Amino acid sequence: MAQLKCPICGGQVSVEDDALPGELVEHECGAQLEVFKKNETLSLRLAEEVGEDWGE
Amino acid sequence: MAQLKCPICGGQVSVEDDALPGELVEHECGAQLEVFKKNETLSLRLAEEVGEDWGE
Amino acid sequence: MIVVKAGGRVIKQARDKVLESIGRLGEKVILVHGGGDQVTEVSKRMGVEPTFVTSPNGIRSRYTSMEELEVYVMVMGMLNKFMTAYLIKAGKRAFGMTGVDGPTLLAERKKKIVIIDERGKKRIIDGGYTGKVVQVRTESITSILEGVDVVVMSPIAVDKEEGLPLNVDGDQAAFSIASALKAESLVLLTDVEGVLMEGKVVSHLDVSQASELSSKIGPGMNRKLMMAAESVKAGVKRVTISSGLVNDPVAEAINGRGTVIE
Amino acid sequence: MIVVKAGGRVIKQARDKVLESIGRLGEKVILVHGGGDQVTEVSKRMGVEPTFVTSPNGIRSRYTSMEELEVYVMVMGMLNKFMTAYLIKAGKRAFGMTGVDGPTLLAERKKKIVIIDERGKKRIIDGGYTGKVVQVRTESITSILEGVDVVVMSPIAVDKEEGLPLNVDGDQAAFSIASALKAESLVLLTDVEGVLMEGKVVSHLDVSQASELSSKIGPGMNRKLMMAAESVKAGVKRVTISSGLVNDPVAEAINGRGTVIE
Ligand SMILES: [Zn+2]
Ligand SMILES: [Zn+2]
Repeated sequence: MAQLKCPICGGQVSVEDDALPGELVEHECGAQLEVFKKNETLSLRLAEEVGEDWGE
Repeated sequence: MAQLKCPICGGQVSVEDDALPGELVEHECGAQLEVFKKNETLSLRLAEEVGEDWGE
Repeated sequence: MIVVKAGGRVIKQARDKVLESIGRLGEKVILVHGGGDQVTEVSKRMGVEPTFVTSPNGIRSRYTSMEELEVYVMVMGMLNKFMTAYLIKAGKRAFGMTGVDGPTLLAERKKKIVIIDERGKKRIIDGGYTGKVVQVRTESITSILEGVDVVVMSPIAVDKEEGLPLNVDGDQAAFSIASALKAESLVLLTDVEGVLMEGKVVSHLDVSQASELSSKIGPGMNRKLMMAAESVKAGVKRVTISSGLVNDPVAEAINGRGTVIE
Repeated sequence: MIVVKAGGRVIKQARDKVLESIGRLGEKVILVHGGGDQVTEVSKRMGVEPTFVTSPNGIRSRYTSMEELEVYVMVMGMLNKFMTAYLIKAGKRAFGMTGVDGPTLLAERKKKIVIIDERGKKRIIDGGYTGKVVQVRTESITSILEGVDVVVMSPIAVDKEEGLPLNVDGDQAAFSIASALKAESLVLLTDVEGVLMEGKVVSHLDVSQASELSSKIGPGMNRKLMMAAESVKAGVKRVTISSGLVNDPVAEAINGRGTVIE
């Protein structure tokens, strides 16, 4: 488990070592976070709002 | 060898049994003949004039 | 002016019949064609595997990767040019195009979607290259139709922001073009005889009957009915859903075969 | 109005540069594109083997089977739509088409050819699906260009009698379109700097010099020179053969880079 910092509240977030870019993690502060890779290391950022309508 | 009839002079033309449709045979009468298949049997007809320019 | 939509299965089983039927018409025609099965065949031959994704609430659906988009554009273009050439042989002035050209069909795609991946994790991925038509610009079609008899249209739209072609649903393309042009008639040629209720073809529906019925029947046909109702509201005089596998299918449809929504 | 021809190798190595260069022009442009290498790649992936035939006097040449024609039309259409979409993103009103559409490029193919087959026998076979442009009908291009900035043209013509698309040489398509429209300028973007003599680019040739030189230089370039001379005689003001791999290649060509025939 990698210990990362929540970009919103600054608290600690546990993320699996083999997490993939785009993976979503909900932090206890309520923030919806997205895993991304920066210089080959995992990082977290606030997830973009993505609609979930699967119309069509 | 199949013995076929020249459609021009009526003379005999020898054609190999495994001749393919489109194969060209020049008969001694001067006719340029083309092998074709009619009801699964080989036949001969006068070959169409086909240009041989390979331009381009 | 008539808009005819011929689905991929109709094109596969009865292409020449449809084209000859169009060749006999005196009016100007826009023929929107499908070709999904043909796209799948070529994808297989090229070793492009179909991709499926699962939404957070468990809905599994087809995903159009960039590679599949390329195959889609290739196959649609091929079907288009062979049909256009066939119509030209039949004596028609025919012109093949797509919604990219002009541009004519502007579409948007979902840039990002949330899926549940193979490991059960929620993940944001690229949204695939399927688009929804958001605008029809009729200038190019209109000016081309002044000089030709038939426009053959492939269901490909353009994403203006990204500068990419997008795969759009053939029915949606046909309905939006017919609506934008307020066509007299939109004929949908399918591999069934029309809208079926208790095994019989419903011969006539008004707009509200079509909307109502759309919630009660199977997928595929329900969307056609919904879009048919909307197009009639948007100014299309008459929508006919009819078989593309019979002789002279367009004339049959115009003469009332199948289901008429008006 | 400028006709630009960009060969397949230029499209492959520097597509975006060429498109951005066209995007910067104020004039109307007809862009004729190649794509031979891309056709070969897709053929390989689909398991379509290239066919070669030998003429009675021993000349071996490439043969376009129906299967290869289909791949050719598919790949050209794909390149066309992606380029058209890219130009639209760049703010141009762009329209992609082929010579089938309208119809615009009428071609003839050799219906039958005589070959020496594997068994050494002279045989008549179907002539393959490569065509020679015999007529250009400019109406469609002209009317489309009234409403758009760029027409992207794939080198596909139609055989009216047979109702089939045909593979035509991109250079020939560009030269015949430029001649029919009496274009001010025809720019041929290739992967070399121009016509080379003793390792140096020849900067200027008149019509008779171009014809003369065409018999003295390598294949590919000799045909370009011959056609260039003919187009200038037919009313094209200036033909430029220049590199498509540099920055802003169309502006460079217009400003005199490469070889100018006029
Ligand atoms: Zn937090
Ligand atoms: Zn004889």
